[in-house]
Amino acid sequence: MANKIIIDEMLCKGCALCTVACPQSLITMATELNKHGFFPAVISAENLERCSGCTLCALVCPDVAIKVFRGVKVD
Amino acid sequence: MANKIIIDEMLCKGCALCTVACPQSLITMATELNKHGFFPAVISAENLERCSGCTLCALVCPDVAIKVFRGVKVD
Amino acid sequence: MNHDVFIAGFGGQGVLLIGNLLAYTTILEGNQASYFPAYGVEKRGGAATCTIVMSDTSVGSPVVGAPEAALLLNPLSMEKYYSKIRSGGFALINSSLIDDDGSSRADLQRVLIPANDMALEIGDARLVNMIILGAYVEYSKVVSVDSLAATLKEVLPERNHRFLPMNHKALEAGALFCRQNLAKK
Amino acid sequence: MNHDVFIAGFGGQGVLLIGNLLAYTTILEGNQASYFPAYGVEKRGGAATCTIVMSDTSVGSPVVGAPEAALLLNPLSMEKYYSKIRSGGFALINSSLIDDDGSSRADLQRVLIPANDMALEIGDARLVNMIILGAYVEYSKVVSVDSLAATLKEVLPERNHRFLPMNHKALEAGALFCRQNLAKK
Amino acid sequence: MTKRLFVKGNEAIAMGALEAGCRYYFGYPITPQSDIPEYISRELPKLGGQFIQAESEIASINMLLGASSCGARAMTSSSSPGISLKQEGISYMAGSECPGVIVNVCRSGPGLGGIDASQADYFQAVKGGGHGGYHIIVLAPDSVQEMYDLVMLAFDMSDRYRVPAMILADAVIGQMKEGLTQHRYVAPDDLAPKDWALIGEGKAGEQKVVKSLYLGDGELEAHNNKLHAKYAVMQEKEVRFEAVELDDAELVVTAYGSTARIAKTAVRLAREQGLKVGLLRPITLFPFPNAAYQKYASNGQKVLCFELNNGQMVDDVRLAIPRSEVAFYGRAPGAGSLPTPEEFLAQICKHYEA
Amino acid sequence: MTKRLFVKGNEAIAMGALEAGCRYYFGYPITPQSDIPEYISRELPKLGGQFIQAESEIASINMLLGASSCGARAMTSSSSPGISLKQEGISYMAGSECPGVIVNVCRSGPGLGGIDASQADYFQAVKGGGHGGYHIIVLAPDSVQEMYDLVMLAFDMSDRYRVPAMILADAVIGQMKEGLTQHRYVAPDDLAPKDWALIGEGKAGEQKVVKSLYLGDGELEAHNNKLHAKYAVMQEKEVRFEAVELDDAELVVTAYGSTARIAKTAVRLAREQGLKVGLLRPITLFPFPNAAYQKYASNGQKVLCFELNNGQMVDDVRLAIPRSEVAFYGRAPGAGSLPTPEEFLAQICKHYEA
Amino acid sequence: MTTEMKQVFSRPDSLKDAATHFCPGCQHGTIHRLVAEAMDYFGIKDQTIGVASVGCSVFLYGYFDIDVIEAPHGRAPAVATGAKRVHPGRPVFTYQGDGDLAAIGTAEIIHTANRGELLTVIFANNTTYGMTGGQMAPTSLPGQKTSTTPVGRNVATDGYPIKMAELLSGLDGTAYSVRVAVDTPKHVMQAGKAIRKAFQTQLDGKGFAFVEVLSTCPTNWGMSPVAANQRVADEMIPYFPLGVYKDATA
Amino acid sequence: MTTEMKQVFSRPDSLKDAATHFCPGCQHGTIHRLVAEAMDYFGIKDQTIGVASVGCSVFLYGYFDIDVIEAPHGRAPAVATGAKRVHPGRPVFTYQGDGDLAAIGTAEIIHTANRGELLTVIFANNTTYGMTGGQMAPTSLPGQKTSTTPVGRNVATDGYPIKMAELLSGLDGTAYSVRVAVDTPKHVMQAGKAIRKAFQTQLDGKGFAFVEVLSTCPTNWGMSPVAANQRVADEMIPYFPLGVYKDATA
Ligand SMILES: Cc1ncc(C[n+]2csc(CCOP(=O)(O)OP(=O)(O)O)c2C)c(N)n1
Ligand SMILES: Cc1ncc(C[n+]2csc(CCOP(=O)(O)OP(=O)(O)O)c2C)c(N)n1
Ligand code: SF4
Ligand code: SF4
Ligand code: SF4
Ligand code: SF4
Ligand code: SF4
Ligand code: SF4
Ligand SMILES: [Mg+2]
Ligand SMILES: [Mg+2]
Repeated sequence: MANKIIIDEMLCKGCALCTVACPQSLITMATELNKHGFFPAVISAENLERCSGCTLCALVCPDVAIKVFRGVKVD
Repeated sequence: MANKIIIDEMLCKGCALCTVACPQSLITMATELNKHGFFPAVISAENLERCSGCTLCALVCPDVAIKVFRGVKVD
Repeated sequence: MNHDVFIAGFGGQGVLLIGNLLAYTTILEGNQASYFPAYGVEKRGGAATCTIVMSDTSVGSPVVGAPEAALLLNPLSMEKYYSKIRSGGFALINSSLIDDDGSSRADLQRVLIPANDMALEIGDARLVNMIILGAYVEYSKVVSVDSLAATLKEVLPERNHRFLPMNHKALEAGALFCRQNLAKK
Repeated sequence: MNHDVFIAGFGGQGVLLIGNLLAYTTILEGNQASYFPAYGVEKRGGAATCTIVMSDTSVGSPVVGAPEAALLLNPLSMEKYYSKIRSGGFALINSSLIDDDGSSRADLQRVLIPANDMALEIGDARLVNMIILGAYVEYSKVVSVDSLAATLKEVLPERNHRFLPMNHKALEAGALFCRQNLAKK
Repeated sequence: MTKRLFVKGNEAIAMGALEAGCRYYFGYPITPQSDIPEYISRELPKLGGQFIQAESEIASINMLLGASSCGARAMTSSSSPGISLKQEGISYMAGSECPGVIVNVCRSGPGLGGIDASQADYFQAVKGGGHGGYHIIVLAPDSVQEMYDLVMLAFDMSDRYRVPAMILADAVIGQMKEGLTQHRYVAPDDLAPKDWALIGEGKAGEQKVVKSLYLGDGELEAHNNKLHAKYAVMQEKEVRFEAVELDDAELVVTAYGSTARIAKTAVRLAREQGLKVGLLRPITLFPFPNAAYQKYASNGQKVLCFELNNGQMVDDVRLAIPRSEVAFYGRAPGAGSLPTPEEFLAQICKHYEA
Repeated sequence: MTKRLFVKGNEAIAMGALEAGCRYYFGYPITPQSDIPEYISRELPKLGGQFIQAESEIASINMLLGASSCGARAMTSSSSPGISLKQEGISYMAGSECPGVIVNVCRSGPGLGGIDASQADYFQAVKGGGHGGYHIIVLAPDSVQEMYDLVMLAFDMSDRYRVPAMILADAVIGQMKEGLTQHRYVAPDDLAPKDWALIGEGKAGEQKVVKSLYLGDGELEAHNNKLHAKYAVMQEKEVRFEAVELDDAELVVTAYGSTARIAKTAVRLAREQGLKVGLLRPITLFPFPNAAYQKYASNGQKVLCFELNNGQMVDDVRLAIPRSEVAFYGRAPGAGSLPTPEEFLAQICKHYEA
Repeated sequence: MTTEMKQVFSRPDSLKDAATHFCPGCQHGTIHRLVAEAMDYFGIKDQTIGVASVGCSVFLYGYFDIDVIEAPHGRAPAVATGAKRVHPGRPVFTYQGDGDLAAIGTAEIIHTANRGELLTVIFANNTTYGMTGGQMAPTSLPGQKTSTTPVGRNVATDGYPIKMAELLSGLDGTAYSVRVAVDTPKHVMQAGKAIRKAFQTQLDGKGFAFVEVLSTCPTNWGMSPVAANQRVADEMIPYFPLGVYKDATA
Repeated sequence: MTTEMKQVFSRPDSLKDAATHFCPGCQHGTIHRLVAEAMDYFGIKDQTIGVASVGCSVFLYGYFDIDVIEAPHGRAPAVATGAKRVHPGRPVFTYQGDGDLAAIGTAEIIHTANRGELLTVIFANNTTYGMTGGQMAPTSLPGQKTSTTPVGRNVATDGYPIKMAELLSGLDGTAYSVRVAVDTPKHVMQAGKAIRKAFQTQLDGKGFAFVEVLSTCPTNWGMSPVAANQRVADEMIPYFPLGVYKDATA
């Protein structure tokens, strides 16, 4: 069941705290500046696959730039 | 050997704290107002005889109105 | 009607009390009055003075340079303030405590009143201030002894009403003494 | 001699540094100069602007309403300040980042300089500001490129002196570019 | 409540404030105004209000800022040194357009000085002792009755303009007792509801913010111009003064507060001597009664300004009537330095002849 | 030390103070003056002096009172809101005849306002923002060089008269950089030894007391009159101003500090247009250069006063020359509201024609 | 059988949908979020009054969707006292920095706590004056280099870092005093709980509630956000131990 | 063999030969004497700088034969700090009342102690504002009637009596913090020792020294001096326990 995070590039200031917080180190920093002149955090498609939705990254994000979703079974 | 205290009537404000402090209750309050309009503390001649010179009265006097003397043998 | 009086004594002589009583009574009689106390950093002991200004129109200055009348209750007040009294004015001197008979000024009406002795006669040393006040209103006629007594009744708490008669007596004694001694001259 | 120049870019482009360098060099050459930075509550990020006023007699106002010259390093500065330049004045536009060629104003001398590209050519993206400054002094002649380089040597700590040659190169590249492009017209 | 009472000026302020609906008081003891907190600590709880003896004058003024921001009628009082400490807070209130009443029962300074009456805080009150070039409403009672009446006016003006209001009294007016006729407070019907304030049980939709910080380009300038526009309106509509025998006066005496009381007797005495002398007594020190001076003292009259300081209000008088001859007589405040009617009369005669 | 430096106005103040022998500094951070404590915290220890970052502006001014009472040259600095908090302390220093230098690098208010340059604290500085009707010396530098020079003068004047001295600057003069020529401080030889102060290793016989409390009859009045007598002497001897092209000027522009700098360019531009315009720049705001205005602006000249506020110094100009026509043009301070030379020039032309 | 996405972490309602002016990695942002989550938790967003102090957190009104009063530097507790006395029914909190609360505001915080005012105080301790450019704060650590302690804080002349959570716990009016950090997810969760409890304490009328949150100032510390965050664990927590210093709410 | 008289109790040198303005039984007088005795003991009368606060003890210079600076209300510790930094070689003490030190002067005393300034602070705690006529002080006891707490101090709204000796002992800069009384000869002797030690602490450069002395205000308590003295034992000491709260001088 797929979990995921969405990083709002416009809110991200590139502090990298989330990269440290992620137990699986799934988050990395972009090499392109965003409109505000920051290198935002990004998560690759394959890393996203492995995201457990644990929210640890979001918890430490000072700019509330990360949304976390968890896949739940419904039948 | 005689000990004694001298109460400075001009400094005394008649608070009576010394009367309480004296272990032998040797000090009393005058019935005549002094120049400042207070009833000063006094010690009678006979009471003075019994003064031990313990300085307790002087210690509690807020107005430093009491001097204490002790008789010391010299030969 | 425009009157002003300066009252001075030492703390405990009830100077401020009669000042209040005089001013308030004046007001209750429908006139204007101001009461201005002198107060010190130490709100205790020492000298007590106040100025009362009374008028049937309106009170201007609550302070007066040369008072029309002065009630002097102790020697210190006599020393400090006697000279300040307006020429042609009135001085009430508590001769029980003040030796100076004020003869240095011929330009004043003077009454030497042995207030402390009179008070003891009436039966309470604390009545000195009432005797003085009675004497003053007899001189100034600004209010009557009876209305002073009435005010006293109003301001005194019930439990102290037993003192009223004595106070009334003191006011009248003061008034009487003043009448006689003013008459003399 | 009376000159003023307004420099604007975003933090990190070294705007304040060349402002300081220009003013200080002017002073070292025996003239007067004032340097006035705009600063915000947040002392960080965002836009960076400063005004330098130079004179051989005395500097009056350190602030200028319509600057004689403006060095615009990023698009935002172009938007905000291009219109403010004094008619007949001079605009240096960093065409590497700014698309607008400023043709909207015929009353100005304009030089479009691809400062970022030139900087990379010389070998360090951070040289943009030096290229711009070189171009400006070429235009204004207020100080020489060499004395700018000399000042730089004085203010830079020893350990950074290895960067001096590159900076000097950048200043000259800017000057050269400006000379050629002013000549064109 | 028509019976005449006999009370201290300080008590009259407290009574007037409570009658005007003041339900929050924050203060710190200081002579000669401590009767105010003492009276209010007795009476306000009975009315369900809150009395706080704060840890300092600074805390008091800031509690006032907080309470007023919530739409309540609130007051603080102090005397000169304490008022100096409130200057930052007053500036914040002015900048935040936060109403509120501040009482200064002046004592003599500078520094610790003494506890006698003084008028040496005039500049501080009317020019703005705090930073930023704001103004506050300043009312100067000269009797116990006015202490009662003007504190009500202060609340109304302060709420109307969202400008803090100060009662500028002194030890004479605060400590003296006179007759007082109480009367019910009636709110002026032009007072708008305080929809700018943090009222009620929560924000109804839009957010309420009380602040003085303006960082956007031009915002603070516009804000300041708005404040000064309000001052101009007050100058139009709110000026109050007392005119005593001015119509035929050749010498116009001017004074406020306690010195005005002394001057009144001096003027009466001068009239008794047949001198054409009158008194112009500003009741609002800010806004200042410029027009009144122009009316009564710019056609050849001489002006004589009395103050219990080394010369402050006299500047505003001179600015109001630059072409008139304005003389000044003052006493520096302090123990034993209260001027007398006789003293003022002598000055009147001197300048009348001259 | 003749080499020309290129420094911030704030740094120049710090350098000038240390050169003048200031060895004790007490301050609290606030924009736009924090460069001053930052510079001094670096340099003063090297000179064996003491730098204290106090817990507040109030603690700072009182540490200054303590240090100055001991005969030392000491300084504090802040900006508008912080200066408001110092008013009680300044009043105490004035009342205690305690010298000392206070720097106000003004920012815009009221309240928190903003951090841009402002001249809206003029009244507070020159009229006495604290209680008690005292005055302090107020010097208004208009360049980085003057920041350095005037702080030395401030120490000398303050010591000479035992009157606190304030440097009234603003964010423009404090934040701008210019050339600075340092020079050795030379103490004026008329400075008396501070035998009133708690100097040395103990009291030599008689007791030294620094206080502002005067309770005896007439004492405080006499003390206040003594203070005002000193102010009169300063008015005689210490006034400083700059006159730019005033001799033939028909329009006299007047401004101080940062607005004077802007006005200088405007006046130059006006002269280039052939207008007979000059500038009168007060350097001492207290004592105020009344005589200069009478000399240059009371014979038919028009006066135009520029300020970065809604009108304050203009009052003193009008009081100095009541019969002259004095116009005012000001901008309320705030972000993006700094006037430009072009703007002032337009006003000059307008009033020149009129 | 399908799986659907459920959002498990989202922006709290009480927080406006706006980017902050805080520097990258500044934990004022984290603390703001936790305060907003507490207001969401109790559903008091529309009742709550926030009192902003002067510091980098001065723009409270820009980020929280609540009524706000802006207090002079250090005086937020006094302003909040005035507001709370007028509206005893509305939750009131102050948000203050260490310069604001532990230096100029010392008298106000101590007496407000001592009066047991029903307030919640959020204290962001970042060991420096952030807004004014990194001067020494009362909480700066021994030896810490700041713009006014160029060679490091010298306790002999500059004094010792003040421990507010401990100091205030000594006052009878304080019902709850705690110190937390937001450097790790675990600490963030604990901090969230503490802030909730501090509001609960007020809502229950138990007394004055104080939460000291250790926070970073990467800009003025001259560190990367990650390094700054590490400093919290390595230097701050050892000097400012986390924990509950007083809990009289039971 | 004869006997001759030796004076065993006399007026200390450091005290001027003047009657005080204090009310009858006011223990400011006793405390003044003890401070004078301490200066005599160390022979520092000619070096010492006294900083007077605003309260009934404002006339320090009238009673002590030493140099004096008069500080604004509550600011004596800041004034003393300025003086001490200029004259590190001179003993400096402040003498402050409870309104002065524990209310308006809270920030100054706390930060002065926290800086470990080499000062001696004498704190006369008489649970009221004596000079201004008996208003509530931060130290007024629960239920105590004062002119601003007509029905008695209500801790719920007026807060709790502050215990300064305890509070200051929590600061690292404080070397010595003690509470004494002068209601009995024994306590007077102990108080004398404590004040001496507080000066010793300064002279030895050990740090900040604080002596809280429980004192009477018969006038504003509306009691006879003897009854007031009794209140110290019956009500004050139980709430403000005597003793040494910190001694880091060893
Ligand atoms: C009376 C006053 N003094 C000083 C200042 C300047 N000032 C603004 S914010 C601040 C302190 C900021 O530090 P802190 O409270 O720790 O908040 P932070 O920015 O670190 O979050 C100061 C001193 C002011 N605005 N008002
Ligand atoms: C700024 C300021 N606020 C208030 C006062 C008024 N005031 C004088 S003494 C005093 C307090 C006296 O109480 P305390 O400090 O306990 O000394 P005590 O008289 O009881 O010995 C106050 C509030 C003042 N002088 N200055
Ligand atoms: S939710 Fe957990 S696993 Fe997924 S990115 Fe964030 S921290 Fe890593
Ligand atoms: S923590 Fe937030 S702001 Fe920092 S990098 Fe990650 S997403 Fe961006
Ligand atoms: S010295 Fe001792 S015995 Fe003598 S009177 Fe005093 S207390 Fe009594
Ligand atoms: S204690 Fe002193 S002042 Fe009091 S009565 Fe005895 S002698 Fe007099
Ligand atoms: S300066 Fe420090 S506290 Fe302020 S926003 Fe930046 S990082 Fe945060
Ligand atoms: S009022 Fe109280 S404290 Fe002051 S002198 Fe009198 S008894 Fe002592
Ligand atoms: Mg901080
Ligand atoms: Mg006390």
